[in-house]
Amino acid sequence: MNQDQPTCHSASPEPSPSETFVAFTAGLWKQNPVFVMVLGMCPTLAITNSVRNAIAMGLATTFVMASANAFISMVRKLVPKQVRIATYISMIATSVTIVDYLVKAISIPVYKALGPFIPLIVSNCLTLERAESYAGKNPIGKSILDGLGMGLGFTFALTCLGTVREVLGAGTFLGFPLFGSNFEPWVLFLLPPGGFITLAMWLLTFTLWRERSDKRKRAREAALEKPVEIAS
Amino acid sequence: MNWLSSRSFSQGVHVPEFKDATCRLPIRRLPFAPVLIVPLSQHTGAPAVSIVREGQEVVRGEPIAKAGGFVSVPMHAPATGRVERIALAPTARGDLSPAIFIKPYPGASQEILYGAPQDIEHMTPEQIIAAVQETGVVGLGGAAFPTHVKMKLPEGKRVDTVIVNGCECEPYLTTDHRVMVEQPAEVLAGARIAMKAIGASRAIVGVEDNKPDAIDALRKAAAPYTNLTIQSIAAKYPQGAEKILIQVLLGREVPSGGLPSDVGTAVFNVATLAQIGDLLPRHQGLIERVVTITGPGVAKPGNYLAALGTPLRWALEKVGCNAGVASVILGGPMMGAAVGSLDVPLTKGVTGVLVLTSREVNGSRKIYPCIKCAACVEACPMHLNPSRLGLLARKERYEEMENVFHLNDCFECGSCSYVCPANIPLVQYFRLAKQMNRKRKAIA
Amino acid sequence: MKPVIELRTSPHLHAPRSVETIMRNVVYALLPICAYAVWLFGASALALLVTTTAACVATEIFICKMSGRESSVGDFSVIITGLLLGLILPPGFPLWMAAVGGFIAVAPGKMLFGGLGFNVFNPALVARAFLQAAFPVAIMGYTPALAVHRLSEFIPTTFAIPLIKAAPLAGWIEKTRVDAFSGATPLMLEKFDHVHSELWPLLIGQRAGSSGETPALLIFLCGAYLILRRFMDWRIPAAMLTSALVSSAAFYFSDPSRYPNPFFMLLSGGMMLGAMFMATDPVASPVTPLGIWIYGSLIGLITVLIRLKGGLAEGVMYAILLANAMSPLIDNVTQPRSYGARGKEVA
Amino acid sequence: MNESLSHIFVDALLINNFVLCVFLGMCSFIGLSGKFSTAWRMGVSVMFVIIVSSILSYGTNLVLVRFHAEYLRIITYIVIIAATVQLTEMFIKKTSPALFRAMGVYLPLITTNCAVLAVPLFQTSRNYSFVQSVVFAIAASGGYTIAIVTLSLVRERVELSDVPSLAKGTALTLVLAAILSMAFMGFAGMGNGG
Amino acid sequence: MTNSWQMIRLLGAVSLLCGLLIVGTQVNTAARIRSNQETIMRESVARLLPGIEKQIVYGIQPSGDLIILPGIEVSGPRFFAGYDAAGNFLGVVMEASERGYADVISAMYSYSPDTRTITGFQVIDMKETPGLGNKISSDLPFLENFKHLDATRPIATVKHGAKKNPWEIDAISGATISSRAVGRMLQKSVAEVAPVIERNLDRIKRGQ
Ligand SMILES: Cc1cc2nc3c(=O)[nH]c(=O)nc-3n(C[C@H](O)[C@H](O)[C@H](O)COP(=O)(O)O)c2cc1C
Ligand SMILES: Cc1cc2nc3c(=O)[nH]c(=O)nc-3n(C[C@H](O)[C@H](O)[C@H](O)COP(=O)(O)O)c2cc1C
Ligand SMILES: Cc1cc2nc3c(=O)[nH]c(=O)nc-3n(C[C@H](O)[C@H](O)[C@H](O)COP(=O)(O)O)c2cc1C
Ligand SMILES: Cc1cc2nc3c(=O)[nH]c(=O)nc-3n(C[C@H](O)[C@H](O)[C@H](O)CO)c2cc1C
Ligand code: SF4
Ligand code: SF4
Ligand code: SF4
Ligand code: SF4
Ligand code: FES
Repeated sequence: MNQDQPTCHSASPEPSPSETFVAFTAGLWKQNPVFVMVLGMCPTLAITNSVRNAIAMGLATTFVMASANAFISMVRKLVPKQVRIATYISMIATSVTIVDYLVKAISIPVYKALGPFIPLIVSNCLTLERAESYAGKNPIGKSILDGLGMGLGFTFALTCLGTVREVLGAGTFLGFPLFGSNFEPWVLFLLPPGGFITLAMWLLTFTLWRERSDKRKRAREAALEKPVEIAS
Repeated sequence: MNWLSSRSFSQGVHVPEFKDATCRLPIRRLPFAPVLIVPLSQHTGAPAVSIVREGQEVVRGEPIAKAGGFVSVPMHAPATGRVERIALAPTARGDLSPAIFIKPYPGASQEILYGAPQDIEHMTPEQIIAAVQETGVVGLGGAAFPTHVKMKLPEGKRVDTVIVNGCECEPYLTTDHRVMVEQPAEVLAGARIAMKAIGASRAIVGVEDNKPDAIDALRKAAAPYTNLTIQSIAAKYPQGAEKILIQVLLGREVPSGGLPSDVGTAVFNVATLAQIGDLLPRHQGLIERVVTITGPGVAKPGNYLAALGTPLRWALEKVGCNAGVASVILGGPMMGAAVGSLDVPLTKGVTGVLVLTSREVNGSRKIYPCIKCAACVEACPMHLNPSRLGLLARKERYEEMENVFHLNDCFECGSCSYVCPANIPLVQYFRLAKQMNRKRKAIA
Repeated sequence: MKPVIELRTSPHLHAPRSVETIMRNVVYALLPICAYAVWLFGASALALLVTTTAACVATEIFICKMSGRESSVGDFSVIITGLLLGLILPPGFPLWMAAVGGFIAVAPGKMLFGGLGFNVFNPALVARAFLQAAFPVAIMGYTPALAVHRLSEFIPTTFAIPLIKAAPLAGWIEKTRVDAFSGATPLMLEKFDHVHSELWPLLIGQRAGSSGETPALLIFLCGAYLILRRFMDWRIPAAMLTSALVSSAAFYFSDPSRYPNPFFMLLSGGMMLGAMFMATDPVASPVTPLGIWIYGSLIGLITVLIRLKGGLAEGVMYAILLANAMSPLIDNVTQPRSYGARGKEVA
Repeated sequence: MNESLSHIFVDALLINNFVLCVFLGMCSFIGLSGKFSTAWRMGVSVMFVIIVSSILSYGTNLVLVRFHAEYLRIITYIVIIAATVQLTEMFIKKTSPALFRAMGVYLPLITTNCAVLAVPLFQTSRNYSFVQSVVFAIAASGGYTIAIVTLSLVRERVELSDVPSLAKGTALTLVLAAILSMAFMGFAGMGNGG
Repeated sequence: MTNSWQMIRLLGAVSLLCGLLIVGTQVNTAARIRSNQETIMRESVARLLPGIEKQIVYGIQPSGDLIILPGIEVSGPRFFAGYDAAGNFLGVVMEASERGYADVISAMYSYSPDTRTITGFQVIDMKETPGLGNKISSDLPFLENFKHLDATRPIATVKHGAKKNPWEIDAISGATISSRAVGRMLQKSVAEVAPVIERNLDRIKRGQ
């Protein structure tokens, strides 16, 4: 992949080897693929009009990422530079095909609900991004953890969106009615614009939250600095 | 209103004229001020070079400075008197520039003793151009560009038509109007001199139809000449801008960044030609000009023949200023600049002095964001998009303004600012943008 | 004489009109329509107009305060938004939903972009599109004009409890004793049941519809006032109505049994209100002369296509929003050729 | 379904617009719509790659079906797309360096654009004929281009406004996309109403 | 040279690995997937024809003749015939689809050749608007239409509350377009398939 591409959402510095745990947690929160890196937008918007589908999609993606990361990490030392992307893509496509069949075998209704978005995990930029920037450089254990972490972070984000959309749009959560049958649903949230709006709201919330915590952190640092100044 | 036969252009604005206060008053002479301040740079181009010493006596019409190059003109003494000093004097732009201070002798006859008749019929175009330079005449329409430079065509250019600009589309001003009414013969004589110098075969005088007496006077004077046409055109601002006038009269469009000579024409203001027609046969220098002094703040508005160098404060005292003067503007209300000091002199380029009271100036208008009403786009005579230019200027995207939206074609006529309901200071933005672009280019 | 001199830059003259004047006059032009709407549809229409306007104004004040800006309510534009939003909703629309709409119009529809002049889309229509997608059933609950108890009684849906489904309208409509009212607007009747409407009731607004969209003649006259006083660009309604007329005439003459009379197209639905007051929102329309014609024609054409070929009975709102979205493009490709430009054009 | 070509066209272009209604190619729609110059180049590149890879996938699918190897669809389609992108890149680089400088950066991004993979997948699952597939590819990629170009111009206009700092960035882009997508709801049911 | 040879070998190995994995999955899940699909179909049919114990899938050939299909994977013009435990013919279940408001609606419905009525209706797949169009699968009054829908006359959809005749469908208010689509799909499908069934009714009743 081209290094100077316009939307290079490259991740923050790699976690150091001693912090294997970080490989897992980063994706959940600090480098959340949806809220922070803004990757994998298509399923995020398309498959979140119910919590059930959101979770299913998230787990399918998690599986692909963990297994693709595992394959790639295994062969990373053998693959010459020229065919790196081709190899990665084949491996991801393999994982996806496997998931495709597995979901079909588990539940046809879920498979129908996810529509074309399972095969499309192949071209989900998140998958390739992690393959390139993490699994291609790290040992297998950590790569799997990274895939799992990122995948679960993705699942978490999808669930966040799915919850808002399902609760407001249908008045239910995971299919259970929350407000009784007289609730007036806001159909909009189940429709395409609702996807955009919900994601915008979540991003705004995150920006607000981050700004607040930044401010608090700065305040704390300032408070810490003062006594040092006095001492010197 | 014979709107069928009247020519005009498609954009522009109809601005209230305010010309009634002065347009019927004959030109009167303003007395000499105790001190006349003659700046060495009253024109576009290189400043003139002083040829007098402090304390020297000068006679009215005597050259006191010589041209500082080809794009420059000499200066002549506006009055008989003594050169008091040569020092820095404030200018209308707000900075200081060297000027010759002359103290007129109160008792002198003030006769013009300089000059000798010359036979224009037998002069070559080169001789005429040289003679025009010696008169010190520059564009009296406001730009003060040396007239002889305009007459000297670049290699390979040909001009077939001289256009005489008698539009005077700025509100309040009636200088050109009075000149046309009172000196039609001089205007036409000047036009014929210009034709000869340039080698043009005809001249068209464009006059807006709100000056029927001027049209009559010129038509009468032009009767003997077949190659002089007086064309009445429907009044609209800014018809007097030369690019627009050329389009209205000839249907030709001066290319962006080009000159009138690119489309075979040259444009002269009526007052400029009247001075040439008057001074050239006598080989004299330009020492005074007609200035409209008007506005709600003036007690005796009118057109005054003022010696060049008359300080503004003195001129205003002579015409009487009402209380509550808030702003004094050199030129018309649409393009003129407010002055910061009343000590600046009236120079060759000053067409009028407009005095506004606090009633016009105050109640300063609230600025709203652009509501994209398109009024400015409808108004811009250059077919620019002032709305977009204004938005870009707010974001300091000056380069884009120049490269994509033709900023440099804007001649700052103010039509857009005039109509803008959001009161956005568009022209001010555009001036700033041009300045920033020049600065950026100078650094690069 | 020592005058205090003020240094200002040219031009020193200014045309008398300001943004505030324009907006205030648009409000004046809307008031007769509002009054007529109240007469046609009664107390509920009044409550609706008050609610939308109050919600819009309150949202604007709130956001100005939050962001520490000077309140911009004084420019009257938000009142136009509020009144128009009320006029384009069905008279019995639940007030709580209308309030949500007022918030949507001003918060994401206008202030998010920086307030007056910066929004890309017509705020009132953004709100209506939101409401139509969020509450498609409620927004199709039309009631007849001139119902008997309209001035003394509210339409029951008006006071629906927030977040709770509104009661059905059928009972109330029966009580109003308007003969054979089916709960459908003339456009719906035409489209879904092929029932044609008379033109005269359309002209004077005695039909079902959004509270302020029905009196085509009155709307035209109010718009004409703004046009004559040059507060509004006549070219947009001219282009929009002409293109709607021409394109629907093309359909009509291809198959008169299937497609409605072109004049029906002009007088029904929100065509007149859209043409006179909503497509003309200067903020969301192009500024170039050619662009304005293209923009207006595009709205007329899309409206007719949606009405005759689409799944919905009415298309003015979507047509205007789509044209709003296209207006930056239209503006860019129709930059006027500047005086003296040599073939070089704006990219 | 034996859908008519015009219906396939209008459906993929407007009614079920790939970007605004089906949510495909979202990352580039959000990430590359900041500038018109970028957006239309991306749009043209995507159109080209989608049309070529749709044709190639149609042929490949015939072979896969013939040998009952449908399980290789995903992997072959993505390889076709990656190869098309690679070849296009090499071809442009050779024939027009100027065009390559303008378009070069966008080409690699297309491989990870869901919209590109979706076209062959959809045409297969809907059993489109060859002509139907091509029309579908043109309309779907045209719909992508319309959406990204429109959004880019709207965003360029919003650049000139005083957007509150809090709302700047992706959230604002999403709100614009939401309004666009609401406006596109007007096309719903086009061609089969009344 | 050796370099590219190595590369080719590597790519070959990768492809082999991928291929093996995919084929492995496919082989292991195929049976499961088929049985899943069959279950779904069978459940749908059972819901439309209560009491069904045995079903036969008939394919309609271009000539108009019937053949018995081996299973549900074979698509194309077809219908299901259902029988109770005693082997008595219960009716047929047919598939139909039509463009609705948002996209194609596909559905199954049961038909009784003896009375020439439609006796049940079930949506299989649709993308209609939640809360409006998607009521065609859940709205009880609407589904009531299909308990006894006369198919001897052209089926017509009428506005909500305007149903007067047994061959009319009372539309869902606010979702007229989706309701119409249902009417159209039934009308088209009955017109196409009913004559074929009629001609072969004896054979179907016998279950051959
Ligand atoms: C640098 C410069 C060079 C010019 N050269 C010529 C010239 O060669 N011939 C000419 O007719 N006018 C020339 N002009 C004058 C312009 O055409 C124009 O008349 C002058 O700028 C005043 O016009 P305005 O009052 O409309 O601004 C020149 C002006 C400038 C600033
Ligand atoms: C907006 C604008 C308005 C102008 N109006 C007049 C006018 O009314 N009368 C006039 O003589 N010159 C007017 N000018 C200046 C002319 O463009 C031109 O410079 C002048 O006629 C040339 O004659 P001069 O060099 O003899 O002054 C105007 C220029 C501009 C940019
Ligand atoms: C957002 C939205 C979604 C809609 N979805 C459907 C739908 O899924 N099915 C349908 O028949 N009508 C739908 N409609 C409404 C139709 O366009 C049309 O207005 C309605 O079918 C008319 O029915 P009525 O005459 O019973 O009121 C929708 C309208 C909107 C605004
Ligand atoms: C002629 C005219 C029409 C207008 N139409 C609308 C409108 O349809 N919707 C709206 O919200 N504001 C309208 N406004 C008010 C104002 O332009 C609008 O609130 C801005 O879009 C806010 O930036 C209109 C203003 C004028 C002058
Ligand atoms: S793989 Fe990710 S980090 Fe690397 S260049 Fe591509 S987008 Fe940037
Ligand atoms: S000042 Fe410039 S932009 Fe404005 S109207 Fe005049 S020429 Fe056009
Ligand atoms: S006149 Fe003023 S408000 Fe109107 S478009 Fe121009 S700049 Fe904007
Ligand atoms: S698809 Fe991935 S690589 Fe392409 S623009 Fe989106 S984030 Fe970037
Ligand atoms: S997930 Fe579809 S383009 Fe990124």
